[in-house]
Amino acid sequence: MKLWILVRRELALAFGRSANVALPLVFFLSLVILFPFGIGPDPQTLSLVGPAVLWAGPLLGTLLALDSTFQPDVEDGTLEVLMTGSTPLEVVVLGKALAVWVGTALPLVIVAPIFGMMLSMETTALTGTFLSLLAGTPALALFGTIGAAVTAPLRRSGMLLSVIILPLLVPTLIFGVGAAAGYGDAALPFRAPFLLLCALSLFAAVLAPIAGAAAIRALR
Amino acid sequence: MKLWILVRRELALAFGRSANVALPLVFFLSLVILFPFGIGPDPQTLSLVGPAVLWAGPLLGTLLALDSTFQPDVEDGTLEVLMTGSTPLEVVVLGKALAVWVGTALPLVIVAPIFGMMLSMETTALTGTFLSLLAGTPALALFGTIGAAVTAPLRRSGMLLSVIILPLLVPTLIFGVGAAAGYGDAALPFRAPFLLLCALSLFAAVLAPIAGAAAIRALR
Amino acid sequence: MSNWFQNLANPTRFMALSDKLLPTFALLGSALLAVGLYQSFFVAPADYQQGETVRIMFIHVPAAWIAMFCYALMTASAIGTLVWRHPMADVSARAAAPIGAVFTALALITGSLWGKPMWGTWWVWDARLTSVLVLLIIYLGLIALWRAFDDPARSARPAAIVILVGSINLPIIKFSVDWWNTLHQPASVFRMDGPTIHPDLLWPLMIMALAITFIFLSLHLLAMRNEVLARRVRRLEQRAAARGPTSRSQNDTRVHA
Amino acid sequence: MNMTSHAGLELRAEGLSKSLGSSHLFEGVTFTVKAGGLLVVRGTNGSGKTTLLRMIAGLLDADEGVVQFNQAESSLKAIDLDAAIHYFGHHNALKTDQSVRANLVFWRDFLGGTGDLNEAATRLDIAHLLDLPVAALSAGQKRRAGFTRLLLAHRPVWLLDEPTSALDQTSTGIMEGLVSQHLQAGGLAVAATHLPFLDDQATTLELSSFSAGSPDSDPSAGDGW
Amino acid sequence: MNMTSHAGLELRAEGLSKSLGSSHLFEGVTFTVKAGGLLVVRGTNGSGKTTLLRMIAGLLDADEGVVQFNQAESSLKAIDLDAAIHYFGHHNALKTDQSVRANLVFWRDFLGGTGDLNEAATRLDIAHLLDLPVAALSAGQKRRAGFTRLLLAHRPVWLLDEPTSALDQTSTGIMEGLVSQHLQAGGLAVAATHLPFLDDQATTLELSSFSAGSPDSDPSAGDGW
Ligand code: HEM
Ligand SMILES: Nc1ncnc2c1ncn2[C@@H]1O[C@H](COP(=O)(O)OP(=O)(O)OP(=O)(O)O)[C@@H](O)[C@H]1O
Ligand SMILES: Nc1ncnc2c1ncn2[C@@H]1O[C@H](COP(=O)(O)OP(=O)(O)OP(=O)(O)O)[C@@H](O)[C@H]1O
Ligand SMILES: [Mg+2]
Ligand SMILES: [Mg+2]
Repeated sequence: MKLWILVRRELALAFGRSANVALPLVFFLSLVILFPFGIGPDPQTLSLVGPAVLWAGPLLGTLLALDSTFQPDVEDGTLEVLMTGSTPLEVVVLGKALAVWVGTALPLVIVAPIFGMMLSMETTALTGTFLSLLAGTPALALFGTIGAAVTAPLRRSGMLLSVIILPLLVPTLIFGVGAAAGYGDAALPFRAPFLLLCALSLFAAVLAPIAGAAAIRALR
Repeated sequence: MKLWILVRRELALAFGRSANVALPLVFFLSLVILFPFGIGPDPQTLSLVGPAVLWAGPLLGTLLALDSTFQPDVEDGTLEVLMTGSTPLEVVVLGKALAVWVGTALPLVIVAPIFGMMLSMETTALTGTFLSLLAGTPALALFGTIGAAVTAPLRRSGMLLSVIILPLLVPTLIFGVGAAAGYGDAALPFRAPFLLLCALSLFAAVLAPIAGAAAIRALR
Repeated sequence: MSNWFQNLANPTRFMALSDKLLPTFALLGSALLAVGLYQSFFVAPADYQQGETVRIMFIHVPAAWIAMFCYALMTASAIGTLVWRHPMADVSARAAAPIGAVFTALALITGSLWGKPMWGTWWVWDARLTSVLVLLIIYLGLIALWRAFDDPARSARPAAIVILVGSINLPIIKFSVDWWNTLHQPASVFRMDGPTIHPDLLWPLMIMALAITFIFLSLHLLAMRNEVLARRVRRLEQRAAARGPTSRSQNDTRVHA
Repeated sequence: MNMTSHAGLELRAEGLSKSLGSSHLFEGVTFTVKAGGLLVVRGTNGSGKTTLLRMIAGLLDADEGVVQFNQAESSLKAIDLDAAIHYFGHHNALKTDQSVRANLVFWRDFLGGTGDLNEAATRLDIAHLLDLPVAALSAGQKRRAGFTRLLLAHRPVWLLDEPTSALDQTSTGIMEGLVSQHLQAGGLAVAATHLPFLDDQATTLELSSFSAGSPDSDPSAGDGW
Repeated sequence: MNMTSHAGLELRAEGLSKSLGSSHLFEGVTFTVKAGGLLVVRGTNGSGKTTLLRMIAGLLDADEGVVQFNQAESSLKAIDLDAAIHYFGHHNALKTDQSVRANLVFWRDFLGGTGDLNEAATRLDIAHLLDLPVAALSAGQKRRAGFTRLLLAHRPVWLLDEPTSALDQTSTGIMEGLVSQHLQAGGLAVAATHLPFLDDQATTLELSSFSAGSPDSDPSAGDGW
């Protein structure tokens, strides 16, 4: 219940006072549009890069959102109140991660198939990418939240962030596009990378609250 | 001279802050991982999309840094002092843009050839892409700074900022990839798009300070 | 002329003037539309190459023109905002954006409906098509920008700056077919050496274009009137809130219900 | 959590010491605040008032010493720290782009409070500002809006860091009244401030008098560092 | 810009009015501050003190009225606003992750000042804090560090928004002394505050007495809104 209160607040902050829900859609559109300009209009090539492009959207969106996950709370005193409240910090961290996922990644995942079609992707490829995104983006948001929690208080932490996030992100991305490519392609595996992706997200859901809360407690 | 003071300070801040330098690199690397794993290892296709990916990295990565170009200054009172100072706001905006370019875009351009090799690109293609990036990324940073100035008073504006900036960056991308493809390819032009790219960057260097300063003045 | 401009610049006089203009425009628009639609669907001949699908043109082309015209209008308004700083210029631009977005979407939809029989695909990443899509993004981005500020007075100039900078996309749309070799038709109506389109098709097209222009103008006036009223309501609400601080006590339950 | 359950509440600090970086802030700070009591911490800028409050709130660990919350009747069981404290720091914990109302509703719900928002806002004279974004408020109005949180969820212990900074005289009086009421209802409070604050009811802790001499000159002594 | 060149400086405000959103803050605010003069703006929270200072600084446009800086000898030529003002607002304009020194060096260079950093820091008693990141400073120390900027580059007009908030008594005295010196050197200052501030030298502007009645009820009157 506290979780829900937190998530709702984070979402309200993320969407701003005007509650612009269409924004993720336009964001993704403006991102997808770049690739035909760069790669050229050939549908064959475009459909090949489709899964990667569809993964790039939620990835960029998540990274954009992470920047304002903990840092503002440190600055405006919110974190102090969150820490002296009766709600476990694990719940707070989970709430932040959930909000990043629901508010940023999920809308992008939902509209991804539309943009896949514009990139001439076929139905099987679309389905595969969609499923892999659904399974993998929670891991992006959760791992990202760990990074945000660890680096929020320490201000001089440029490289620290990449050192923390990268090793966690890379397997997610690899299994993600791997599963996307494998769906409906007899020569490539789908089940294995997909299950690994799910496992990563589950693992992240356990790890992130614990690690994130520990990082914040370390502020003391 | 004031410009240099500003740029130096912005760079010091950027390298101290977690998000500005590290996140764009993380994102760029992620893109470079996504594409080979998404497309498959075929060097032919990979090198085809290479220039586009190398352009997408700096282009999108810069967005991650732009988010915190003006907004912190609004919050901590720095902008008030900048605005009451004797230095024209145009210089301030140009300084911010320069710092974004030097602190974020340039490092991405520098690592681009390395990432290009991971995408099986050949030396001529690498050189062409590198040159086009060098000529074109200033335009990215400058147009981006306009967007940042316009959204300065807004919090968590990452997505909105992207939506506003990305359409403005389309011409830069077209000429950039065009020049990259034309280098070392007898059938395609290099000079024309490359010069256009330089022209765009120059034009942006004139436009961005004026437009950005106007946006900041509009805060009154 | 300057008097007319001053009239427009004052909201009250704008309301009075638009009150008279609006019915005229709306009537003209609907009458022309009736004629135009009749002409396009029953009088104009089917194309010997394209068959009946050519009739999509009578919607598609005017919609595409208006999509660009609307942005041009917003650009003019943006200059008004930046130079004369008059709120009515912002009202004009802000009212135009959603209408422009709708016409752009219309051009895209009719275009891709036409594209399926003509090119065999709904969508290609052709320069013109993509630049129209970019125009749509600009419209949507501007709408989002306006909505992100809670005080219209604060969003006016930032939006105007984005409009102006974004206007470089207009020539790109217009000339993309000439600059890049693409699938899309090059200009056949507005070109230096006169129209190349058959007069039997040209006439209905021009009537439709005129009709849709008037409909656009009516919509724009209507939206501007709405915007003026909305800002007045906003002011009244704020004043009421300032006078009766406790009058909102019931609202609390609504928020956390 | 019910008010009356804290009837015999007591906050005890014993031998608190803290160094930050090179500065040895204070040593051996010991005090007890009973239910209904107010401790006003005074001291020059940088003497460690904020540091002390954060230590009491559990936001910072002491180098030495302990902080305890006891129920006087059964001092065996330390009170659950989690739901005992309101920390009102230098920052107001308000999101500037949200309305005052949205901020306060969030805090009330998150802290599990049941206070009446409109009543609380009226008490602090911000009822007419509830629907403004916090960014539009003046400095003093922000401070009052931040303080409203304390009335929305009940906590027996109030830790106030310069609560009346930026406030005009009327508002200062209002806030003093609210703290006074809190004390009468069996709560307790610790406030750090440079301004007069309920001076008739308060016990004063002069932090400067606990300042340690120069830090140990032999770094290898003591804990081995 | 040289100190003596402002000998006959004068700041004049005439008929300043401002509404923000629904609140009609003040109307017809008129005053003149001559070289060597200090105007202390007083008023309840939200009465518009900050708004007024921002208007003088050119950070906000007035609805009506004008602000002018004149050189008394040749009042024909308004002074270049750009290099005339130090605005010291509620925020300290310090980047928390940089050291105090880095912050101050930046401001000195950016504002084209020639002040001696160590001397200025010593005057505000923050010399020992110069190499700490601003984040480590206490509230009062931050305020003093922010104020140091004013000593590093000369500006004839100081606009101070609650300059002594968060300061202890000693520091308040120090800051009053510095402002006093600035006035003696031919500068002028406008300060908004709730606390006593150089009350013997200051002229007081009670902002609440300029508050307008209730705003117009007919929105279509006047400017048409
Ligand atoms: C989604 C797809 C399409 C888009 C976004 C689009 C966009 C546009 C635009 C912006 C114009 C106005 C150009 C100007 O005035 O210079 C235009 C005109 C026109 N379009 Fe399309 N179009 C699309 C598909 C098509 C298709 C499939 C056809 C038929 C083959 C077509 C035929 C025309 C014709 C004949 C004109 C008039 C050209 C002139 O006279 O200037 N369009 N379209
Ligand atoms: N890393 C560090 N190295 C040296 N000194 C430090 C470090 N971090 C904090 N300090 C010092 O610790 C003290 C913290 O004081 P604190 O914020 O508790 O003061 P305060 O009594 O609340 O002051 P104020 O009245 O100004 O709010 C300051 O003197 C600060 O300079
Ligand atoms: N959009 C708005 N709608 C209504 N009122 C507004 C709006 N924006 C600002 N205000 C009001 O304008 C006033 C701004 O006051 P200002 O910050 O100048 O006060 P101040 O005298 O400096 O107060 P303090 O002593 O608290 O610093 C506040 O009363 C605020 O509520
Ligand atoms: Mg303190
Ligand atoms: Mg104020």
